[in-house]
Amino acid sequence: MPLQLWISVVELSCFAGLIALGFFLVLRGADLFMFALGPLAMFGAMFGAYMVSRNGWPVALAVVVGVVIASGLSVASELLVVRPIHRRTGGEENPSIVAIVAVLFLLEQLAGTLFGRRPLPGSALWRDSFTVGGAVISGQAILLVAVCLLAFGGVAWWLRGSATGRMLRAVGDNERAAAILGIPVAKVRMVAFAMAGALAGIAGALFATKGGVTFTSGLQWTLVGFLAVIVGGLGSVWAPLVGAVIVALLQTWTVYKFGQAMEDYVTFAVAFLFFALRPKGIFQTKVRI
Amino acid sequence: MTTDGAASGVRDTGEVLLSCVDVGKSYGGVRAVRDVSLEVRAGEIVGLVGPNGAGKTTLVDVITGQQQANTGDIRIGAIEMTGSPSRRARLAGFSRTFQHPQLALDMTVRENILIGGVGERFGSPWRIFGQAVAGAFHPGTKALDRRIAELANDLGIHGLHREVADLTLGEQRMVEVARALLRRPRVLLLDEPFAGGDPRGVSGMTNALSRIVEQGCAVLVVDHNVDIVASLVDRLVLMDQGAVAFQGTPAQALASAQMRAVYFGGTAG
Amino acid sequence: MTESTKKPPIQSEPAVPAGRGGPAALVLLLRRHRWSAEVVVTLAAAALLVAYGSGPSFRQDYVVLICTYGLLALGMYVPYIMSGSLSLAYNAYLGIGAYACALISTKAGWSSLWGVPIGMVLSAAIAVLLGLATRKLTGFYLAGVTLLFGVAFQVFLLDRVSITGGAMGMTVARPELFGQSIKRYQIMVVGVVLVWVVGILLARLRQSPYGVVVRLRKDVPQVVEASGISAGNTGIVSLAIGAAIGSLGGSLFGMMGGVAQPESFGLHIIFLAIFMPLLGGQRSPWGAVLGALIVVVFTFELDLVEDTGTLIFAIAILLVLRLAPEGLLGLVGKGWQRFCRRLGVSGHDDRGVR
Amino acid sequence: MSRYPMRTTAGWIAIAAAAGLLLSGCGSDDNAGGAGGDDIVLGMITDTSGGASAYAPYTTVGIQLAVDEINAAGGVDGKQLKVITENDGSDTTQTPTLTRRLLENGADVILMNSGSASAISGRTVCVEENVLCVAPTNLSADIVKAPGNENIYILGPTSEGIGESFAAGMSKAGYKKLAVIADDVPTIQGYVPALVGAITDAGIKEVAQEKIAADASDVSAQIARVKAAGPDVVLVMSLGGQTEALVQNALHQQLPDVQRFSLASIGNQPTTWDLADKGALEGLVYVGSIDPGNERTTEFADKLAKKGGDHSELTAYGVQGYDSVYLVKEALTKAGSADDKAKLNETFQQISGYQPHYGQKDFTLSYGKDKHVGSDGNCGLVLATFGADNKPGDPWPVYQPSC
Repeated sequence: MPLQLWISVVELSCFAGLIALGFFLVLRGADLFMFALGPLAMFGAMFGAYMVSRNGWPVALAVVVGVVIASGLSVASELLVVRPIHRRTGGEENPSIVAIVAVLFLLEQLAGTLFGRRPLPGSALWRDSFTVGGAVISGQAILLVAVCLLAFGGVAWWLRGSATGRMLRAVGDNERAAAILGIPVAKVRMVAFAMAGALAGIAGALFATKGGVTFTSGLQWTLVGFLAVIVGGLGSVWAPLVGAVIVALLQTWTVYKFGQAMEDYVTFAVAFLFFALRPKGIFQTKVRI
Repeated sequence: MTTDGAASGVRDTGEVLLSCVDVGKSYGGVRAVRDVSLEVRAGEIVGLVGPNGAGKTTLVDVITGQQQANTGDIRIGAIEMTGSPSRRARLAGFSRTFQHPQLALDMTVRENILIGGVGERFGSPWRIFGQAVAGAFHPGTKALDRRIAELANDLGIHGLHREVADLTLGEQRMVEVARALLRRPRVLLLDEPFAGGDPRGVSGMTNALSRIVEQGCAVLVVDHNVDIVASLVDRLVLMDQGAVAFQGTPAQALASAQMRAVYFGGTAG
Repeated sequence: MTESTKKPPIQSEPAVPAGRGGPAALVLLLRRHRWSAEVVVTLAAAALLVAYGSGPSFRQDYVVLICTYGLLALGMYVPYIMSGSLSLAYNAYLGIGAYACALISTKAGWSSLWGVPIGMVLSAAIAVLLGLATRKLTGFYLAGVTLLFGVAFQVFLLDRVSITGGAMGMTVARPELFGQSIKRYQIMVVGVVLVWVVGILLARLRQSPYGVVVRLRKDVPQVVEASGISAGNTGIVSLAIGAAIGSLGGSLFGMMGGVAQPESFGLHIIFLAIFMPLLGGQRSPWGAVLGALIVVVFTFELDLVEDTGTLIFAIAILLVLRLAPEGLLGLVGKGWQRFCRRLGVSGHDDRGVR
Repeated sequence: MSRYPMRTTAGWIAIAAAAGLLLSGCGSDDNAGGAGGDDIVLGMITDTSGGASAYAPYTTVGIQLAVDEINAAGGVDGKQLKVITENDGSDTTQTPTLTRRLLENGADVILMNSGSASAISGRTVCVEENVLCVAPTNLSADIVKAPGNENIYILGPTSEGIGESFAAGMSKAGYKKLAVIADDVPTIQGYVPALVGAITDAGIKEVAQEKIAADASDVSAQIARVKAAGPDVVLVMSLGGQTEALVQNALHQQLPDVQRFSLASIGNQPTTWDLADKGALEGLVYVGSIDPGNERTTEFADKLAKKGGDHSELTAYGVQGYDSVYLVKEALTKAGSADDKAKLNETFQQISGYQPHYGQKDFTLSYGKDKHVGSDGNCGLVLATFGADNKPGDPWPVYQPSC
């Protein structure tokens, strides 16, 4: 593969990795697949793009506010939708999925109504680009990689080193047991949602400069992150990133080798194979009791 | 409380319907069940007692096929059950209730009982499909409904069309018993049938049990409360730390040193 | 309040309370003949729908769209509402139904009606294969992988031009029966009848042993297993039934529109499929049909301010999930119970089976 | 029956309520149907939220301009024109229903101002109701392909015409190996075979054909494939916007020496120009329908500018919307009234030699029983180039389509 494609792989890996890290946190902290993270990333990015292009906000301000909004919406959906329904149904899975899908759908439609249904261009924080060996690397890509590594390192440190981080793992493993042990389950869940939302917001804002953002981008982004988690597993904080790299590599290579249409077939085939053969991903969690 | 297993001598002639021989189950290094052997004969009620953590639940799971034993041999009647999934146990004539009643709360009493009697109609994917097609045109539950009504009457269950959510815990346990009895099992396992029940529920359960055994069913009652069980069963099996600590009539058991050791600690006297 | 006063065991059916003859007697009568009442009332509703569709010709499309979405929602009813398997590949099943009719009429030259059974069998077969491969998955993972399948299916429609006609789709020939081509109005009537028949059959299915087993599978799968029934196989059969019903809806839609296009079978179909039964109410298949009716009204009538129809729909979904989890029929049911209580009779049927 | 209890206590009540709702809907619909009997009603399917919303508003402005003009001049036979609209969001499941609803609300003529797929989905209605339908901006010849084309017309030139013009131009410039990059939107994918077919028929070899997901954020893999195929000319087909910019930027970067062609969408969308990197569009040839030398076009542009407001920039979409109304007016005048829909369809087929406000000077539109594409030749097209400032500039000196 040409060097330019490797750069694309790195960018896509970091983006998918950040979304997947969000999934990882909510899965660990609340045992839920927060499918709405993609649309949250979209919402933050669309907000930023809209403010920059229509209202002339400085890019940095738009990005920061976008991230805050994504995080806030994530917490709001936990407080107003997911948790009440989770509680009412005694933690049954299907109602929670439907609630999250409803949030996903609402975010899409809300963004479409507020920011328009046409693609908006993302604005770069770092506009320079560099040519290395015939390939072009944008400053934004470097920023994305840096933020990605920082986020993974930070979350790994936080999970191991802080009290809340350790509680997060306990809650996801067994919410009832954690509650009995006196862990503030509601607070821990909220922290997980807030962090996941913020990660999604950052990912969306940084990645939107590549190809713009539409109100329907969110679902695609969710699926990319979902796949990364499926392939990587939940055994380690870094597992989603490994999964993301594999998925990005495979998708880019497939398009390079066979063209666009194959991408979705291969994507489905990978998910299918992993589910059939290795449903817990490459890095599996230890047995939970 | 003293109870003499008066009828036990007569019932010993019944054929062995449930037998466990040297059953063992361990998780990693922990041996939850160690070489347990027990048998229950037709027309006999056996109590399986022991404190929490004695291995009762694991043994029950192994017998019902929800977990697989590492060693030993389990038979229902003459049929070897070791390693079979739980639905095969049912087809061999084994029924059970659950420690925490497993009922769909938003469905009616009748519906929750009904499933106990239809297992053999759903034997293969094709038969399941056939049931779906048939069910859309004709309910085909006339005979079952009659039997459910009889059972409900016997067990004192009222209001078959109430939602299970509206029942007391005692009533819910009765619904589970009705479900387990609907297809006249050969072996019935009651998992903590008295936990959380009111006194009326206990007497109802006791009456129901005596009727069931009269019909030649083998019953295994699992409970940690020795007092209630002892008044009811022909034989007691006491488990402690995964192994059988004592077997005998309730009177023997209550008088035994093992029972005291297990329940009141080694130092108690 | 003690346990016993809160939940009195209801002993026997009270006679009509003295002095409240009229309405209470009517309630009792209705309750005793609930099944007949259901048949009569739904039949009347179907007749109304046909009457509505007999007006200006756009209403025929309108009614057929209600029927298409109605069948889609009914397709979700058995596997999802009753059995608890959240499989999302319903855009594929709908598409298979429509494309089967298109292919059989354009490539084989047969009447497009043949596409109906072929689509149903094909959809059911795919549902079984997907179900077998994902039988160990539940919840989020099943939802995710079936969603990916839905995406791949849409790409297939766009990409395999030689089979599917690509982006512009394929025409579906006007269906013919005994050499007579079937008119739009007739298709509409057939559509309404189909929804009614499927609705009635599912209402019966729900009460049958199969329905009981499937519904118990959702909450207490171990009981299903302990009763000698394979919970996994039961679930897969329900997926196949649902897929076949969805495909039927797709065929109806394709024959009415005369064309099968990829854009009609996008991911928005999946959202509709999940939400329609919840919106209407889960206790009855008619809830799914009601949900479909609401969706069509939302998309066509509720563009109050430009393009807000779907947004209002999305908000409505969240409100229903949050405030009225039993759906609209559930709300009506609650009102009914209150009405019955005021009359002094229980709204539930408490009689034991005699 | 009592053995068969339905727990859905109130199911049927709700159904009855819903039915009642429907019935009441009946009543209100009848009232809403009262479009004034004295007006001639143009029913327009448009798209303000879906894929075609990028260009449909421009067409709408053109249509409205023509309607206002005609009404100000006394209308058609003393009757005023009136436009009623329905938005299908490019959702083809809705198009037929909405088209019928327009008819129900009194539309005498249908204007299909949405995606090509919508026009195809809606055309069965045109035939069944025997009503005149015109799709002003759609290019796909599939829309008017027999059978089932009796009542629908497009202006053209079609995608085949564009293909022929490209083919002639590329041949003249001496290109041999063509690479095609198209986004996966149905409308665009529908154009691909017609366009590419015309070019390959001219003896130019297609060495690569790549698809781009409409919401793609990365096209490097496709560009790498194109590069590996070694084309000397690249044709980009998209609805414009971010996808087009992404591809043009990458091509400019990776294959700077290869000549690029593109569709009208990029020429008509100023927002896309800003998305492209500085100078990335320079030298790009696109097929447009605007010839700065056509007096009718400049006349139209002036009127549009005078009217002002959103979407009043000069685009081919606006002109085509404008012309479609005048075409309909001509048919109406000939038919004498809008009452006889079948006759209106016939008189539309008698239109001959209409001089539209787009294309080159000699370009005309004519229709007939078997001629549902108006263009009399390809001089409705203009090949133009982009300048270094990322803005459309001079006509392409190498070749211009002729009639």
